Amino acid sequence: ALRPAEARDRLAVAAAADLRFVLADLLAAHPNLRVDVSFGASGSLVAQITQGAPFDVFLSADESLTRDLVARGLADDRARFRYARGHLALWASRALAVDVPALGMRALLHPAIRRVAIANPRHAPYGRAALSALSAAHLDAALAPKLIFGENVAQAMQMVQSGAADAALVSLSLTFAPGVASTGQRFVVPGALHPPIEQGGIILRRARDPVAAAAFVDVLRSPAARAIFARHGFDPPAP
Amino acid sequence: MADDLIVRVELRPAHGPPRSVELSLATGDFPLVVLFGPSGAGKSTLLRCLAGLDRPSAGAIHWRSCTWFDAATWVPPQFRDVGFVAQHGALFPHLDVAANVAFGLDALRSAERAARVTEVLDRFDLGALRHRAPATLSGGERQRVALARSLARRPSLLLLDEPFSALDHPARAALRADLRRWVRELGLPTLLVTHDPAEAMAIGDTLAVLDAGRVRQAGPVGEVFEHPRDAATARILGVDTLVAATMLHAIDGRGVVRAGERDLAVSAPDGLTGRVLVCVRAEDVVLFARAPDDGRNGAPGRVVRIDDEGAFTVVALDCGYPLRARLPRRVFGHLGLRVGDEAFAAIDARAAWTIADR
Amino acid sequence: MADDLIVRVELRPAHGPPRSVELSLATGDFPLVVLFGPSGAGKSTLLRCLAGLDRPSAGAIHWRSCTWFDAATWVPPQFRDVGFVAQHGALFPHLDVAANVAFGLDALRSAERAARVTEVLDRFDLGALRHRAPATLSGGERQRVALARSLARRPSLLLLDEPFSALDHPARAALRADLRRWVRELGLPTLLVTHDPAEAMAIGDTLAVLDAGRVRQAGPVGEVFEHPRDAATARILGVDTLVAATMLHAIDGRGVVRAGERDLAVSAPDGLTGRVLVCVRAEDVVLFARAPDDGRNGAPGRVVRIDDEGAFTVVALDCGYPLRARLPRRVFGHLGLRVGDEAFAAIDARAAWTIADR
Amino acid sequence: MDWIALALSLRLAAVTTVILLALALPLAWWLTTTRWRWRHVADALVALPMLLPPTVLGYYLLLALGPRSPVGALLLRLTGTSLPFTFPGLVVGSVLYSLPFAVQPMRASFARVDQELLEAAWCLGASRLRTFSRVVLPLSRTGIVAAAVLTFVHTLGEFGVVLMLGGNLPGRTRTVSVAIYDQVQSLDYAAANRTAGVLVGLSFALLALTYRTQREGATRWPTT
Amino acid sequence: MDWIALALSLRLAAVTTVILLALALPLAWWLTTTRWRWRHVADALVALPMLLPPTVLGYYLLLALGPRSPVGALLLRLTGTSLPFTFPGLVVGSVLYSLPFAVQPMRASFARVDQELLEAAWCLGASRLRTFSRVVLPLSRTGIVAAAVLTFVHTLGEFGVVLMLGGNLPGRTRTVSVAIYDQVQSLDYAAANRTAGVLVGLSFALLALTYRTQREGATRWPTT
Ligand SMILES: Nc1ncnc2c1ncn2[C@@H]1O[C@H](COP(=O)(O)OP(=O)(O)OP(=O)(O)O)[C@@H](O)[C@H]1O
Ligand SMILES: Nc1ncnc2c1ncn2[C@@H]1O[C@H](COP(=O)(O)OP(=O)(O)OP(=O)(O)O)[C@@H](O)[C@H]1O
Ligand SMILES: [Mg+2]
Ligand SMILES: [Mg+2]
Repeated sequence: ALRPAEARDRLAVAAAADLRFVLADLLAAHPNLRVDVSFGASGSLVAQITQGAPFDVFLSADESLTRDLVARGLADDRARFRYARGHLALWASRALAVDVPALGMRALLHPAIRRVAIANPRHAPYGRAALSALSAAHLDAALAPKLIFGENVAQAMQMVQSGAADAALVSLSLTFAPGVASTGQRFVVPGALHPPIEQGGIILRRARDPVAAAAFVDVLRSPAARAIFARHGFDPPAP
Repeated sequence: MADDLIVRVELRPAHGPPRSVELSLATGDFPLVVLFGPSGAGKSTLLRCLAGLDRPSAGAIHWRSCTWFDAATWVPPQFRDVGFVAQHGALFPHLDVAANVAFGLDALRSAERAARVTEVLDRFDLGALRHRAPATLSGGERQRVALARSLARRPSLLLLDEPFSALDHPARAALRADLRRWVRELGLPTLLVTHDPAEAMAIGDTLAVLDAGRVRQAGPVGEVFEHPRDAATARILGVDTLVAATMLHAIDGRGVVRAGERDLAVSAPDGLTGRVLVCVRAEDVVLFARAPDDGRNGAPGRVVRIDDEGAFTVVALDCGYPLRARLPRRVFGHLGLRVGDEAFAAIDARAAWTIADR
Repeated sequence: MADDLIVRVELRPAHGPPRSVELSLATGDFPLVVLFGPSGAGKSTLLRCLAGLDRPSAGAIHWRSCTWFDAATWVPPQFRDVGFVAQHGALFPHLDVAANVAFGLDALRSAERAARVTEVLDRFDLGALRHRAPATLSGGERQRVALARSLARRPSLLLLDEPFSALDHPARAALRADLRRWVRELGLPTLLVTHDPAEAMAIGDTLAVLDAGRVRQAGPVGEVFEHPRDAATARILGVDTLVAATMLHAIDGRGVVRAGERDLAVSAPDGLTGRVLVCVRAEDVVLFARAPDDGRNGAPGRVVRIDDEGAFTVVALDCGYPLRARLPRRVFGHLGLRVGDEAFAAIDARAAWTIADR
Repeated sequence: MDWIALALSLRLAAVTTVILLALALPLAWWLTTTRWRWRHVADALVALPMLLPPTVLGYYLLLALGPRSPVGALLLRLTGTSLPFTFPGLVVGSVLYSLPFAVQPMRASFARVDQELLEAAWCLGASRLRTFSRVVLPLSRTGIVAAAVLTFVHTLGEFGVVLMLGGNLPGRTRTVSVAIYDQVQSLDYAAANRTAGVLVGLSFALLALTYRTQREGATRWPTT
Repeated sequence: MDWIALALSLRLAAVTTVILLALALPLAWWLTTTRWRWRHVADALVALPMLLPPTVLGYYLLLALGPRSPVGALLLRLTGTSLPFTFPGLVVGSVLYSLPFAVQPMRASFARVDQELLEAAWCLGASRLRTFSRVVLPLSRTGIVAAAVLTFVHTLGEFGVVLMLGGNLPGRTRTVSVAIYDQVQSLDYAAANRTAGVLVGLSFALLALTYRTQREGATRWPTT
């Protein structure tokens, strides 16, 4: 168990909710990293950082938010970095009588799929990507009545898992999550259908131990980490 | 005479000791039966059981041809057709006087209902208060409305639990007289609880003296007041003095007892012998400064204490036994008696009722 | 004689009409002053203003050397050192009898406090109930505890608002006698509200008759009861009959009036002439079946109505004017009178007080 | 300012309030009068939605109403639609979530109705229903108004349940509280402030007005 | 099952309850006795936290207490720390959030104290403080216990405020309701069910026990 006094010497990382599983693996692979991760919605995390939340590093799902923090003077532009590129995946329940991997995006038109969950495009990058992909595939008009919006990709996934929705457009990484992978059918949405989802992070100006923070970022961007990211459905970041 | 009302119930409340109440009354006892008894005698319990507001644990309640309660039966208050008026009237504060009176009349058609309300309000002198809210009424007016409300339904039995106790004396006397008139006019069987003897006398046909849940004595009001059957009843009925005495001889309703060191003429039921108690009401004792020389029945004694009671003065005497006399203040003034003086207490033999001393 | 207590206040409540109350009392009026008056006279208002529980809008209250209220002053109840006992006693339900009595004694040291509590409980015969919760007490016991609690602090003024009205008659009489004893022993100035004339007579030194917020008449209890100053006061004090008459001549406190068609000897204040009212209490009227031949003062009349009132019978007569007589039931029985019979109402001239008819 | 969301919230609050009044009246009266020995358990159950994290409540509601649960499956079979992500679904969630806010003020005012008045009504032959509707209800008016206003305002402010159960569909399930959350998430703080201002102002005005009309006499305390 | 989060929640609930009892007692008594003409406004203000979306409340609390606000800046200057993302910050948020749950049951039971008893105390020379502590408080025991339990349980279940103001820091601001949310977000439903089960069970047991000891007489209704 962690005592508060100890906790203060550790690196505090605020991370977008979609990094849960990959970061758990990463930290397990690097037991020497003294890191505490707080997961949250990226927007909430930015609000909290703005109000002085004691985070050293912020890992966003959406690179644009790191620029926002720079604009607010909370970090240096040079402290920004990219650590992965996300993929969008179409996910549907295994029980559904639709062959999703075969049909690809057109599976969404199937009458058995009555509700499609995506993350809220107003603030979630995968939500925006999902909308782009739908319109690139010329499915937007047909699917508009079927769409429902989760707060984030995890909630979109929950909607499928609870049966309340039939399919979801989520991050590929989420479809590899423990306990999820075997419950549904997956189709990786071609990257061409949406702008790249560059996952960016930033070392905050208030970091107490910038050296440790930089070391953590190095680990995050190391080849070993890339392998772990790859296993979770992430591509290496654009340079 | 057939029994009209039979109550024999037991209550075992969740809190407090179990208690039981018994009463039976015949047709001839009505219309107005007064239940009289000390605090805690079970008078309210009896009325509430009759109204269906308290549910006994065991026993039975029969009213005329109906069984309201027994091991297999329970008639809820809604179906008993009784009128019940509690101490404070319990008027509905959100309804005006007319609506309160109309509350129980929803079975009538609207025109009939309006007519009935008007009739009852007039009868109870409440016409002018028709649209007043209960909160704006005086205590006496509220009681009148409560009575009007329960009578408007023409219930088959009227239950009144100390309906006048919230009123002051003049208001009480007036409402009492009115009630007596209404009940007679309507021929409505009524049970009225009181612990004021004057009220019992003024209003009742039959008096039932209740003590610890049992009827000690019941009968025509005057009869019961004048001839209590035992010492406890006599005390409950407000007999001031009970003189322990020995019956010397009794015949034809009259007798002579030895009380203290003197003989006293009394009235007595035939066949009474041995140790007896003589009941004397303080009002029936006439005081003289000197014993009159006409050989008047009574006893000499010494004034022990004098108490003012408004228009009356109460004089405590020691005649070898304690005796109290209550006489008009004015009459007492003429006697010029003071504590310690000798006096003679004249007692009418017909006013000295005798009961066995067990 | 200096005024001990001066109250002259006006209340303008948020709801309801404004009202005002006035009263002043001198040292000699105490210890026990009875406030007597009809419902709504302002008796409770007066006591609550004195206790500091109601705050007047204007006026002044002075008690001995203190000003409790005027335009510039307001002494909250905590600092007035009065004892106040309301109708139902208001015992603290979460404290036992001893703790209730000790509540006002926190200024004393603990040993002293214990001693005081024991002393007061003993004086009030409550020693055995020391550890009982209020909920388990009878009405009379509660009232005793409430009195004990307010007396334990030895207040400088005791205010009692109908302290016995929740009790039945015997309990009332007993507690009344006790209270009278305690108050005298302690020499404690006390204001007691009642609307029972018997209670006023039995307990008071001074009687103040309050009506519509004003004192109509104040003085020694007997004096006020016997000599009401005007018709309204007489009615408030329970005079049964007020006969309109013409004063023929009056001298030395005695007079003769013409009432109906006959002359009547009366007592009267000197200098009274013209149209008068004769006050006759029903208790002071002696009935005869035939007029006695000793030329007794009084009037012949016809029996109009007979009412039972417990130990008494009330006879309404028509003597050219209505007259009521209240006589012991037994005495009435011997007369054998019925409605419609002729009778003679003897009136002692000393009991017939005369007031001007304005 | 998201007027569509506000309109939806107002509609949701209105529908919920109407339904809850109908549900809570008998429930509150039952809780007030029952002598059932497990009454305290029922009381605790009613209070629970007020005390649990709303997102937890929303999550379990989503499970309970989803097509995989027996209830959800039955509903789907009977009506052809499933409740989550629909306005009726939100109504169900809100009704459950705001239940204690409707029941508790009613209970408090029901308990204050004088027993003597009920007895008087019975002795005047009034049935239970008549006694309830003609005596208990009118005498509990302030409590019922308070219940309605609390329910309405609480439903206006509802967030967790709506977020979980609603699916954030503009004009259908996107209420004003979700809109505020979205605006904060999109870092559009100015819009969030405006929307929150309208919501808080509306709630506050409704409450203050209600309490104003309900001014019962304050306990008196000696003046100095 | 996240025992650290549960321990933290229990500690937070306990501290909040103690502070709120101290704050709410005088506030509730003031609201009960004041004749201030804007009393209804004060009443509405006290009720508001119960009715607003907790995340909205949390967001604005975050703004109000953060180092950029005047209050937060002052605090920072005086104490050297700022409240958000600390346990004391959570306590401040919880106190505000649970205020109505403490005040309202107290008010209800204060209002039930018989005016006559207060008057009797004054006439026995008791000061206002003594009257309050020796008469009002003991007679309002059930209301105060109810207030404490509702506050405690409500704080246990607190989510929105904690999430915004606390920042989900394990061992420091990560309470059990946030933990459940996290578990749901991680799609670890089994863990979420376990944690929620413990939370609901605990809350329910506390409530049921309280209501059980408080069984006041049910309103009587004619038996059939
Ligand atoms: N709800 C109750 N639970 C237990 N005991 C009760 C209850 N109500 C009354 N009692 C007891 O039952 C007995 C009879 O009470 P009841 O009220 O019938 O007396 P009462 O004759 O009406 O007296 P009072 O003249 O004082 O009104 C008393 O000993 C009383 O203490
Ligand atoms: N709180 C109040 N607000 C307005 N008017 C009141 C209030 N209390 C009493 N009154 C009125 O003031 C007058 C005097 O009332 P008060 O209670 O002093 O009479 P009382 O002499 O004590 O009568 P009772 O013998 O019936 O107790 C009455 O007309 C009454 O209606
Ligand atoms: Mg009784
Ligand atoms: Mg009064």
